Amino acid sequence: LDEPLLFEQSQPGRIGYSLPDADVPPALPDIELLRDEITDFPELSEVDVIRHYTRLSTWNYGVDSGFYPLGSCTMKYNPKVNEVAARLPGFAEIHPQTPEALNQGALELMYRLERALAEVSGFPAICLQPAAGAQGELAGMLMIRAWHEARGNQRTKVIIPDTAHGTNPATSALCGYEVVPVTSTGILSLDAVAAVMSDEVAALMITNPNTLGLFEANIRAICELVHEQGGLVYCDGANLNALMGISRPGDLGIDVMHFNLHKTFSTPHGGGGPGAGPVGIAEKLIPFLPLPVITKEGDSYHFDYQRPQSIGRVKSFYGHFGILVRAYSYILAMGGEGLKKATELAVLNANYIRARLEGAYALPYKERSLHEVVFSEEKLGGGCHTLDVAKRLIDYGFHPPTIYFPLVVAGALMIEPTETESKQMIDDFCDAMLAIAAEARQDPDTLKQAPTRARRRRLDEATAARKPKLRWRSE
Amino acid sequence: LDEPLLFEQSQPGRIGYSLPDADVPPALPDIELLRDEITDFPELSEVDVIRHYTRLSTWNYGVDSGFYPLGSCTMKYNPKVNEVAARLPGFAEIHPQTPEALNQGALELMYRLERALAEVSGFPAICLQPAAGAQGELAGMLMIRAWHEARGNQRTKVIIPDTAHGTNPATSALCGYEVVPVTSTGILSLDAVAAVMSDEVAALMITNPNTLGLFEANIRAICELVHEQGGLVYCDGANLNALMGISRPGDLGIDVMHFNLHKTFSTPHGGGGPGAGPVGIAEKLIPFLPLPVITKEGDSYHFDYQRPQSIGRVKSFYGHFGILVRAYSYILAMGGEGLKKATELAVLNANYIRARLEGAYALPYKERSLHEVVFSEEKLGGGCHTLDVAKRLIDYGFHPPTIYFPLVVAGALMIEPTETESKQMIDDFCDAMLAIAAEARQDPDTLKQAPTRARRRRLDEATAARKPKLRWRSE
Amino acid sequence: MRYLPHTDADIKQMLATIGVAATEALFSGIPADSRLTHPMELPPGLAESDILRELRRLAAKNAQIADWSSFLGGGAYNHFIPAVVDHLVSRSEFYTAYTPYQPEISQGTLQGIFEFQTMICQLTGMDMANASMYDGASACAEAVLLAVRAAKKRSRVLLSAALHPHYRQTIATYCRYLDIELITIDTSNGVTALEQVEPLLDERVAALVVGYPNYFGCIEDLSALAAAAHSADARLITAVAEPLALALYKSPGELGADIVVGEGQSFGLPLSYGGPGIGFFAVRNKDMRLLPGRLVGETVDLDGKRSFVLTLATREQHIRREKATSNICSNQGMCALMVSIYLALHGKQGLRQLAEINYARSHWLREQIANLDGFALPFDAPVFNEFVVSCPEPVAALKKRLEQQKILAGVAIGRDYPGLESGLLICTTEQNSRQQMEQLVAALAGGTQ
Amino acid sequence: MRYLPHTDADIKQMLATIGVAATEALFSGIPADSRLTHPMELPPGLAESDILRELRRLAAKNAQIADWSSFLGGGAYNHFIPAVVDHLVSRSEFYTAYTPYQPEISQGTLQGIFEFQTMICQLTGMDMANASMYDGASACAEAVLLAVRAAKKRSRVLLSAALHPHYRQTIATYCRYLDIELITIDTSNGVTALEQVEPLLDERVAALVVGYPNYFGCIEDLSALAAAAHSADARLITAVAEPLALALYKSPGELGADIVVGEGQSFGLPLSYGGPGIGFFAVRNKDMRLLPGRLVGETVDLDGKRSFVLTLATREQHIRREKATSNICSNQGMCALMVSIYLALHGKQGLRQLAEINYARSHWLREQIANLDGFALPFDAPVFNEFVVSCPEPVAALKKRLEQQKILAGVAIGRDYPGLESGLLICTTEQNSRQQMEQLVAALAGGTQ
Repeated sequence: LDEPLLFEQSQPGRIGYSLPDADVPPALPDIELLRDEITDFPELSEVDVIRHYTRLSTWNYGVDSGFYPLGSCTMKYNPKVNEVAARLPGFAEIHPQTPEALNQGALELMYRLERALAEVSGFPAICLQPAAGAQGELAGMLMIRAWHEARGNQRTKVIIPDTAHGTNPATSALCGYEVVPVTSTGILSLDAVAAVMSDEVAALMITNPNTLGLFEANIRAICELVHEQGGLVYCDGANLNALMGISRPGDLGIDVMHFNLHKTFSTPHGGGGPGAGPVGIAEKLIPFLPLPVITKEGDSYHFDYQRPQSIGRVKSFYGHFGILVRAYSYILAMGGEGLKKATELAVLNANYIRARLEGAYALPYKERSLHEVVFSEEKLGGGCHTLDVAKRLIDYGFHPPTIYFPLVVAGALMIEPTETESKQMIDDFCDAMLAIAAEARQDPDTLKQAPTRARRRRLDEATAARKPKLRWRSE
Repeated sequence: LDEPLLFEQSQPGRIGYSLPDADVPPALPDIELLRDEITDFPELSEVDVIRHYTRLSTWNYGVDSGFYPLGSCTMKYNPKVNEVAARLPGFAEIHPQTPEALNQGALELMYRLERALAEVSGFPAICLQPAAGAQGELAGMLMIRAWHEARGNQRTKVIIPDTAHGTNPATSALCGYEVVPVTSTGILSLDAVAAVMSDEVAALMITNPNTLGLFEANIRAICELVHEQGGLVYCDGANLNALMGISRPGDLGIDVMHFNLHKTFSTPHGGGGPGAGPVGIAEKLIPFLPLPVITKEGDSYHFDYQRPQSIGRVKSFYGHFGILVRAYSYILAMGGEGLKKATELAVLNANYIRARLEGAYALPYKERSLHEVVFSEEKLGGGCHTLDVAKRLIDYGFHPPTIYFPLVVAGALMIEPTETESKQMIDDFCDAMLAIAAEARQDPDTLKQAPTRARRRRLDEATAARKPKLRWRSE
Repeated sequence: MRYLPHTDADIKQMLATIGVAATEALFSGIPADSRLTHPMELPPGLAESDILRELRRLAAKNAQIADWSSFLGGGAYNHFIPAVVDHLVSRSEFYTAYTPYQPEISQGTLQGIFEFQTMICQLTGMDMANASMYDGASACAEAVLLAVRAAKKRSRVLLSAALHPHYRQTIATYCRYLDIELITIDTSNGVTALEQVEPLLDERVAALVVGYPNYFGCIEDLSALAAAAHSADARLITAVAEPLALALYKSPGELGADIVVGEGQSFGLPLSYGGPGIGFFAVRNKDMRLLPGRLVGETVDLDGKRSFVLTLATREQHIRREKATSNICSNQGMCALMVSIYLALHGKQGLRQLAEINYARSHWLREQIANLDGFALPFDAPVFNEFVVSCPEPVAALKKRLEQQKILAGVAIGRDYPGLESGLLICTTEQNSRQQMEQLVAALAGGTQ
Repeated sequence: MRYLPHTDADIKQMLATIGVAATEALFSGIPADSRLTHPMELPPGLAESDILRELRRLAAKNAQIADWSSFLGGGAYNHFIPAVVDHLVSRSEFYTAYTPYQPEISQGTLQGIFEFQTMICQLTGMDMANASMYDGASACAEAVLLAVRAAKKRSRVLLSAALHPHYRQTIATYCRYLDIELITIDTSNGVTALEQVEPLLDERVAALVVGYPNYFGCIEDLSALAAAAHSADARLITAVAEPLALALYKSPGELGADIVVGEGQSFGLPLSYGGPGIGFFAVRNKDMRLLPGRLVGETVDLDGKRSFVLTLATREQHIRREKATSNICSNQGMCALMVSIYLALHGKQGLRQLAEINYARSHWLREQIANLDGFALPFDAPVFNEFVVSCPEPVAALKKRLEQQKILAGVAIGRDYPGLESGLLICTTEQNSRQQMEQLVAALAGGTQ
């Protein structure tokens, strides 16, 4: 049964709200400033709204529905106590324009979270403000550029490996940099970097472990090389879940890294957001931190705005505080040992999947991978492609992995199980993957027709893009 | 995809909890008192539990899923603010053994709720203690018997119409009474009551409006008759939703009535409970109220236990307080006018269904019904029965009505829409009912095979009862 | 009104279809003399924000337990409830459904209850359990009725004085007009006096009812009581008000109980001023058809898929009417779900560990208090997480004194137990930190100096 | 650990399948010199009850708004959030999902966003809107980038001084290294000085950015500003920090804005110390392919059923990399859902009525304060629910004085607006009762006596 749009269910005069009386004499702006009623805006009762969204929710697949091995997204379980924490009135109902002295608990929480992230990452300073990973990248790259500029150094280029997330080049462009691609064969070689490194290069952006799940084993040497030639190194921290308690980016010579709290620190992905993208930085970049910076003096906490070299603000107020609370709650639950254990089990799970599937699916990179494993469509029978495997997995009750990324692998299937999945769940998934590989050979049409057990069959995405219909309009 | 039982998913050593340290020296009872581990008790992680119950929830149909016209159950929308109210720490986290003086807010709420229920029902006194309607009946009938006994009057019988809920005779039996059935032709006639009334009869139990949705128009005369002969009148308040602001049972001569807060006052049905079944009583029964009674002295509230004629307690502590909070929240939202409006619209909805369906379905009682309407299976074609219609409604996305009750109607279909359903929803339902009536004639097998779009097809209920398997056991 | 979806246009059309001019006409079946002629005297409806403001005003006048050091038990226990419980039970497919009369679209509730029944059996050591009752007290009353019904001609029931007073009072109410004779058995050293039970056991006795732990927190010698009851063909009914004890102490089933009832509030239900809680009810196979309440059983659907369904309805009031095993026609569905979630989360190890923490803390505290001048332990029977101390100062005064320090010291048992006026029932759960316990000890000591 | 499901037996079997002896071996790809050689210095993991105790300790040190009379606005607004919003957004199929890459199992999120996009269009009077941005400030910065990109050779952007300071600062950060020249336009009578704008408008100007309402709570004359901007082929970007105003005042689209961005927090998001909020971003059809962020479009599936899908991805970073319209690769999905639920609940009438309450209360309060000795209204441009007053005593001292009475009197604007040191920005929503307002007036008056 389909669910009509809000607008299609609307009835003139139906209401879903209850409002207090104004309790003062009525007043209205001048008539020429007044708008007419909002055309076609919905009119619904409370129960209409409840049923609409309750039904829509059942059309969605989340981590709570089942296994969600979306590579590079670290879809781990989102603990429910974190949700309770973020909703405590002393966190959810505090106004950002309140004087600092009256919200010391919020400042203390952020300060403590910064210290915890610093310990996990090895960076001396952390900025919690960025709204998401991509904004963390922006803040980080702006700091890099500000550092260069402060030294009178007008570099113009950023080196980015071909395995990188698309945000890396996009962010570089936003900072006015030109992108120099570098080819990575599994991991980045020192030679490859040396070949493109020059005094025009402001920074190297690297993801570690990279999007193939491989640790960049040459990272120390690469950092040294870049530093020697006056550049800085940015690390995309999307894959930090593979390193907690094992290796700290800040110890390796990296100058800036963003965190994805919604990946590594279990805050919900929210159907696309909000996340939070704090940045960890090396000592030398501290003067350039976004405004404001949280400081501790004695037992009290403050926002410091007196930072003339700061790159400024990247958003209003102080970051996604509600998300920061959740991440802090997670760190409290896990402790240092728990975080390390999470990393170990995430890597164990990925390697177990690799071991179980590598006979049936082609594995383009043979190195020992960490938290995720990338297969290619190469060995698939019956003319089937990665897309077909993905859609068929839906019929088996699983969310598909990330597909066709990284770009360096043809028809990539990028599987990241995370540590919150049990062996039993992973076995069920591997069994399904093996069954699908067999189906591809024996009955490829089953794959090509998939999914058949979802609310929808495959969509006509081409028409959606060719004739975009981006909003509802009454006929 | 099926969901295994908790026990089938269990893995030795898996945990879903986190507990504080004991923080004191360990201690254990004597070894001979210690139990062994609980055989086959589940062992699961937090995410296992989340997924298990999340999935199970999607196998259920609730009011939030759609129309739920279960007759006699008043499945109205359960407002979400009530859920917030019941969870306020000042309500949810208060201990019943706390001195009264420290929980004055809880007592005040209960006192105010009593006054509101008194105003709605016309009874001077209310007892909030009973856990559900059936327990309210028990408390009410015990008070009736206690009243008779206090007058030295050992009556032995209770008159109950054949349209009554099964709880009425069952409760009478619990009070040591013998049941005298009386036939009701639509509504109860004075003559029918007169024919069985005697000085052996302690009480008449009546439901008003009755389970056919008809107002017992002779109620005043019947009450007078019963009173004249020394009996009392108990009213089953299950159908109070038809009367708010229109007619008050307490004004009609009725001596006792229970409320179902989960019906009339919007508290959730909870998949079967908890409800709450307060009792309203006439002045003369006040000495017999269950213990304790809430009293107000000046601005403070107390529990009065000094009531020698009380029938005693019917449960531990003071009633389903969490449910009482929800009901009070609902009354605050509706106000007097809103409650009356709810009644009017509930009756409008039922009569609208009646008007739309009475051509296609047989209507055994032609009188103007109030909040619900009862059809019979008589006119159904193709050898179809009420059960088939019910199951087919599932395929159309609706919860079936109450079926085969009241017993006086052959193959009854008892439809109670409540006031929280819109005309559009009811039209959709009526369209489905009409389509089903047509299907019964043209394609009866469609009905007999229904449901086909639910998680399960029809169940083998006979085997379930013949070879009861009431728990899981490991093999 | 936001809960009422009808627009004026809707109402007009609906009246037209019905063929009446106004909703007023729909009430024509109600005689004029039965009409309310004035508006109800209730305040006008409030905006949602105002509802919450008013309710917060009331809530603020209550002793929210987190603001206190609370050592209150006595039938309601302050255990921590993991966030998962409320998250899951807030899924409205569960709580806005009713009794699963239509199993094809109610498998969630049904499977949930089947699992609940199973876990209650596992905990109590019994053969089968129902889908739950209102609370421990009424479940206990229904157990008495079952025993009397089962025993036929026997109409005497022995109640331990140490059974929770509310349970005894509720039994008395339920039995008030049923020709059942209730005899109270005194206690000795905090437990049911076996020597009093034995002489009373004869062919008139249907059942003996004892708490486990009992109201004093003490663990009864169920084996001996069961042996005694069985020697007279009477049933032993065991009422468990603090079921966490069952994770540590031998189960009543193992020790010979015939019926095990109790209160499940400890397992994930908020205190909520005492309700809703949940009664559980477990029996031996022999009593299956005498069980009150709902039962869920396993079966298959037309395709042979495992399914669950309400079963054995022929015991119930909607079929049997006055011959039913009880007048109960619901269970505590939402509470049963919460209990199940709580138990599933804690599981085999967690429940045991939690019980051990409760035990260790309460025993540590008990010893500390016993060492205080003037305080004494009147009983030395084993206890779980609550215990009685006798106090050197009047209990009411002591409690008031400690309230000044934001301590709820315990439950005074004198009102229910003449002769034990100096008794204070103190409960310690995992929610009572060592610091709270030390504070209590210091505060108790403070009064004697 | 309860979030980690692996039993020892599982780990052993998995290692065996992989063919290594210990998990340690799985990290063999990490050189020794890159290893952390000591345990992280973090406290041990806490029990869930202890986590909540610690967080409640911190939360208790904050000024929870219900305990105060708060007149704070300035970009974050204290509106009541109906319980329905949190209930629905807590359905974990929504919040534990990610970006709907697999539309077949993500129609819930997708239809929700499509409806969000539509309601943003309706409110702003624009042609199309994206799936949301991080917040109003960054959305505004992205709007500037869009305008510059669209205008090609033009690199000058005029920013109204009355645009929210955080928005101006964020724009400055985003434009820092992009050869964009930002020119601030002064205000006159609380609104952008049109006479300053006009002479600057030439072929170097890509856009003019103004608030609506602006930071002073004033309603800009968008028609005139749009006409001026358009006369030089520049875009008018309108940033809306309090979108409830759009239910009362003419929409920016109607008045000629080319891009409308803003902050949606007012619509059902908790204040949460300023985040997460949600940026909205609406444009005319002509700018469709320049839009940053996610877009959901309608299409059909193989069976011809209406369906929704992420579309026009060729604008985005994962396809276009350094040529993308933005580096953003997510939206504020959960927040967009909350906004949609809030808007659907209030609907056409409710939103208007709510806006009228806000307007009436703030205007009543404004008049009361204006009548106080020493207080004055520096601007008489129309306002919505916040306004600036100039105070007779130093604002910092006044605020501190009122804090003693549990009043948060407003936002001091002097730090951001030299020359307006006596200015206090006071906001009044439906959450400020008449009693609170009277208390504020009395307290303000108290200082001048």
